[in-house]
Amino acid sequence: MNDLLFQYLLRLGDDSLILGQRLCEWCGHAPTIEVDLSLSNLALDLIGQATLFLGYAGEVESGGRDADALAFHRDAEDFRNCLLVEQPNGDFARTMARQFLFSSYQLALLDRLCSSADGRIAEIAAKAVKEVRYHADLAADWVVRLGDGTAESRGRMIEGLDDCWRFLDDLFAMDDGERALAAAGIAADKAALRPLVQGRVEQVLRQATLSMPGLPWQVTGGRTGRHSEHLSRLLAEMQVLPRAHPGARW
Amino acid sequence: MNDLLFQYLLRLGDDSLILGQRLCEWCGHAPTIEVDLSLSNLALDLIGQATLFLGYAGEVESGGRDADALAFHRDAEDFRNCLLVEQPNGDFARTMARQFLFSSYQLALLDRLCSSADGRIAEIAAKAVKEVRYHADLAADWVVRLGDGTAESRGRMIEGLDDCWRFLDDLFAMDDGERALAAAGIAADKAALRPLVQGRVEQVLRQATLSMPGLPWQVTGGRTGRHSEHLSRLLAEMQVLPRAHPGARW
Amino acid sequence: PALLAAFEARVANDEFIEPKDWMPEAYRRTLTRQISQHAHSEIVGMLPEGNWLTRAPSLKRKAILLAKIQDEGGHGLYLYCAAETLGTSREQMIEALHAGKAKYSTIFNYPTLNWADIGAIGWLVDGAAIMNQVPLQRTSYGPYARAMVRVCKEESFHQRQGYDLLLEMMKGTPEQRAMVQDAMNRWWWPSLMMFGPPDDNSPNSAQSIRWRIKRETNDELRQKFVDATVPQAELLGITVPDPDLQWNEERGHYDFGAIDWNEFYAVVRGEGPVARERMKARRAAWDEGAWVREAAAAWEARQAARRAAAA
Amino acid sequence: PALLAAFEARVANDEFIEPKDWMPEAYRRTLTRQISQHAHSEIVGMLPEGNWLTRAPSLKRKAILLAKIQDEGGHGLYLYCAAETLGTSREQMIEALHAGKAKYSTIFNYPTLNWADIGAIGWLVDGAAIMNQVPLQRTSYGPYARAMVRVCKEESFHQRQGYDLLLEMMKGTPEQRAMVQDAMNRWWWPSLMMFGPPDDNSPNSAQSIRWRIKRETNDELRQKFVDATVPQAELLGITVPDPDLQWNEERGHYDFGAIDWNEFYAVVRGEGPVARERMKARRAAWDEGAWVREAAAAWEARQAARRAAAA
Repeated sequence: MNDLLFQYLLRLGDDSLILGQRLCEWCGHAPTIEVDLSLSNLALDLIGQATLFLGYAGEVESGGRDADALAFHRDAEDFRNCLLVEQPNGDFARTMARQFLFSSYQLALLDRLCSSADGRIAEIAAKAVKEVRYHADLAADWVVRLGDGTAESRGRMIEGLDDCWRFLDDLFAMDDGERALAAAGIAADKAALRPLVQGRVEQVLRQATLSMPGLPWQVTGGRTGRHSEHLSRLLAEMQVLPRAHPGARW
Repeated sequence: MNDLLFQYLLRLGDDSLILGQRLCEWCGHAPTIEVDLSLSNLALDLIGQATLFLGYAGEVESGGRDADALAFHRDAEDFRNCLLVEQPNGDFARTMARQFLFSSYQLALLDRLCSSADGRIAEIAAKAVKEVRYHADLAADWVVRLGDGTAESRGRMIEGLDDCWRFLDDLFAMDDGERALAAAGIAADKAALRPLVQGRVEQVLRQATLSMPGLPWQVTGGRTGRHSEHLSRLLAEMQVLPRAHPGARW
Repeated sequence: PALLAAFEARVANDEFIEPKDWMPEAYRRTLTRQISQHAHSEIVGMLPEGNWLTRAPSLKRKAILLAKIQDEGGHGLYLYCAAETLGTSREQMIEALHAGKAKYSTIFNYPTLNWADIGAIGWLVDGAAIMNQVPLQRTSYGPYARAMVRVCKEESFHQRQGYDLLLEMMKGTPEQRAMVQDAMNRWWWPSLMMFGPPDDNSPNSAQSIRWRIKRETNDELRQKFVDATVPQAELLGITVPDPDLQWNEERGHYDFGAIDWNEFYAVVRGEGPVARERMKARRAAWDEGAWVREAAAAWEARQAARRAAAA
Repeated sequence: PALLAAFEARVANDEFIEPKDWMPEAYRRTLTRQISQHAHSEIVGMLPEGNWLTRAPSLKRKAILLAKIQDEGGHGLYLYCAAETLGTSREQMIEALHAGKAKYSTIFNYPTLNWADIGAIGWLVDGAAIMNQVPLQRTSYGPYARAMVRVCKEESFHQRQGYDLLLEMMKGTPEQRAMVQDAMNRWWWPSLMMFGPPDDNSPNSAQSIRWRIKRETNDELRQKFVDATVPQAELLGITVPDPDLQWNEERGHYDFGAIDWNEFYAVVRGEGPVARERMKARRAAWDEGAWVREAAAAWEARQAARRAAAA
C-alpha cells in the first residue's frame, strides 16, 4: 500500500509543481501588472501544494528523499503529472484555458480529498482547496471575458481550449493502484468526479458564449510517465542547478 | 605557457561550439529547405572545429578531460567564447548578421593561425579556414540580399546588425596571456586583424546599401567568463544529459 | 486508348516512364500524391529528431544526428523536385501540407521522449522506410526511381547508425538500458503501422502494383520488417512489446499481435499525439520565413534587371 | 504667488501635500518623473530576478523569489497609482518608458549570471534602494510618502532574505562560494552608481531637497551605503572589489575608489549591457498583451451596457 500511496502523492504533487513552474515563466511578461500578480499568486499556491504533497511522499517512501530531492532529481519518465499541466503556456488564452480545465478538475478532486481516510492528505487538501477555489474562479472569469470579449480574444480562446481538449482523458486516468486507494477511501474516484467537472466546464463555456468542443483522439500517459516532448525541456531548465551541483545546499 | 595555451584553445573551441549549438536550433525551422541545409552545414563545420580545438585543449591540460568533458561539464563562467556567438538567433536577419560578423572575424583569425608556431593549431586552422571562407561568403550574400531586398528585410537586417554591434570589442579582446602567445607566434594578434575585418565588413555593407552603425557602449567579458544571461540557458539545454547521467557513455 | 495501351505495355515491361512521356492522368495524380507525401515525410521527419539535436549527449553524436537530419532535408528536396516534374510546384505541395490536405507518414506524429528515441528512429523507422522504399528503386516513374536509389543508400547508413547508438547505450548504465527499452515500447507499434492499412482495407493497392508504383503489399512488407527486426531486438537484448509475438515454423515467419487500427486511423485523420505541434512548427517556419523568401526574390529580380540593362 | 508662498511654507513645515492641493507645475512635473521612474524600476526590476525564477534550486527558494518579485510588481502598481494622482495615466507613463523617454534605475541593465546574483540583488540593490527610500517616507507629497512606508518595510525584508541566501551559499561548496564572490564583483560598482551622479554634477538636487522630494544628497547616501555594507561583506567572508577601500578614522567613514562615470552615463543613455533585452521584454509583454486588455475592456463595456439596460 505504501508504494501505491507514494505514487498517488507524486501525481498530486507533480501536477502542482509542473503547473506552478509553467506559471513562473509568465513572471514579468503578463499583459498587465494585475495579471502578472495574479499569475504569481497561482504559482505560489501551486509550489506550496507541491512542497506539501512531495514532502509527504518522501516520508511515505522512507528512502531519505525530501520534497526537493523529488522535485529536482527525477527524470521526466519518473514524473507522474498529467499531460495538461506540462503543455507550454502559449498565449494568455491558452494559459487560461489550461488553468480553467486543470483548476476545475483540481477543485473537485481536493474537495473530495478533504475527507480522505488519510489524515495528512485530508489536511493538505483542506488548505489547498481554498486556494484552488480562487484559481478556478479566476480562470473561469478569464475564459468568459476572452470568450465573450473581442473577435480576436474569442478566436484565441477557442484555439486554446482546442489545444487542451486532447488531454482530458489523461487528466481523469486511474490505474488499478489508484482504484485500490479510492476503494480504501484514501484517493478520490476520478470517474465519479468527471461529470461534476464537465458540468462546471459546460456552464462556464455557456457563459462565455462558447460551445463544448467535441472529444478528439485522446493522448494519455502522464500518470505512467509517458509525457509529451515538453516535459523534459521544462525539467532541464528547472533542475539545472541541483543537477550541476549535486550535494550542494541552497 | 601550457595554461595560456589551454585558455587560448578554449576560446577558439568555445566560439565554434556555442555558435554551432545556436545554429542547431534552426534545424527544421528555416525559411526554406535550402537555407535549412546550409545552416546545418555551418553547424556541422563548427561542431567539428570545436571537437578538434577542445580535444587539443584537453591534451594540453593533461588532466584527463577530453573534448566532451570540456563541452558538457563546464559551467557558464568557465566558457571562454565571445559574447556575440551566444546571443539568441532572433529572426533570420539577426542570425545572418551575427554569422557575418563572426565568420568575417574567424576567417581573418584562422587565416593567420594557418602559420601558427604551434603545429597542431596550424593544422586545425588549415582545415577550418576553408570551411569558414564558405561561411563568410554565405553570410555576406545574405547580408546583401536582405539589406538590399525588400523594405522589411532591410529593416530587419539593420536591426540585426544593431543588436550585434555592442559585442565587437569583445570579439577582438585580448589579455596579457594571449598577447604573450601572439608574441611567441602561437596566437594571432587580434588588434592587427581588426582593420582587416572592418574593411571587409564595410565593403559588404556598402554592397548591401547599408551604412556602418556607430559604435555604441561596448559590452565585454566573454573571454574572461563574464557572459550574457543567454549562455547559462543554452548550456542548461546542451548539457542536460551528461549532467543528469554522470559517467554514462553515449 | 492507343497511348494508354502503349503506356501500360511499357510499364509491364519494367521500362521507366519519363517526365515528357505521355501518362494517364490518374497515374500522374497518384504519383504526385505519393511522391509529395514522401517528401513531406522527410521534412516533417526532421522535427522529432531535431527535438534532441540541441541535447545530443556528445559532440560526435551531435554531428552524426545533424548530418542525418540534413540528409533528410536533402531527400525532401529531391523528392519535391521529382514531384515537380509531374507538374505541381513545391509551393503548391507545401501549401497542401499546411492546409491539412496532403498527408505525411503517421510515424512523425509520435513524440521523441528520450535520447534512445533517436536510435530507435534510425533503427525502426528508417528500417521500415527502407522496406517500403527498396522496391521503389525499380518503380515505373524514372525520376522517382532514381531519387529512391540515393535515398535508400543513405537510409541504410542511418539505420546502422541508429542501431549502433542503441548498442552503445545497452552497454551503459541501467538508466540508459531502460531508455532503450522504453523507446522500443513506444516505437514498435507505430513502426508497424508505417506500412499502412492491412491489405483487405487498402483500396489503391491493386492499381498501384499494376503501375509499378508499388511493388509489394502492405502486409507483405510489414511481415518482412517484423522478420528482419525481431532478431536485431534480441541481439540488442531488449523485449519486443508484443506478448503474441512468436516464430511460426510452418509459415517460416513471425506471428505477431493485432495492431490498434483505431489509433492508426486517428493518426491518419491528423489527431496523432503531436500532430498539432508538428503542423504548427512547419507552418510557423514557412510563415515566419515568408519575408526572407520575398527579399531573396526581390533581390534576384533586381539583379536580373540590372544584368539586362547592362547587356 | 500667494499660492506658491503658502505651498512653500507648508512644505518647509513638513506638511504633506495632497492630490487636490495646489502645487507648482515644476513640482508636479518633477514628482511625476521621479515617481514614475521609481514605478518603472520596480516593473523592469522584475526581469533580472525573473530570469532565475524558473531555475531556483529549491522549492523554498523558488517560493521566496516568486513572492519577492510579486512584491515588486505590487510596488510598481501603487507607485503608478501615486503618480496618477498627479494627472498622468499609467498608460502614458508606460508608453513613455517604452519610447525610451522615461528612465528606470540603471542597475536593472546588468545581467543576472548565477544564482548568487539573486542574493546580491536583495542585499546590495534593495539595500541601496532602502537607503534612497527611507528618507522618502517623509517626502512632501502625501501619496508618495505613504507608498514609501509600505515599500520600505517590504524592501527591508527582501534585503534580509537576500543576505540570508548568500550566507547559506557561503556555507556550501567552493563553487557556491565562488558564485557569491563573482556576484559581488559584478554588482558592487553598479550598486554604488544607483545613488546617481556625484553631487557636483547633480543639477536638480538643490530644488528637490528644498521641496522635500529628496532629503539627502547622492554622495551622502552613497557614503551611508558603503559604511553599512562593508562590514556585512566582511561577515559574509567576501572581498569588496575595490583596492582603494579603507576605513578613514578621521572622517569616521570608509574611503572608496573612483566610480567609472563613463559607464554610468552610458547606462543612463540606454546602452547598458542588457538594456536592449530589458526594453524588448517589456515592450513585447505590453504589445503581445494588447488584445487581452482590449478584450477585457470590451467585455466590461458590454457588461456595463447590459446593467444599464436592465436598470
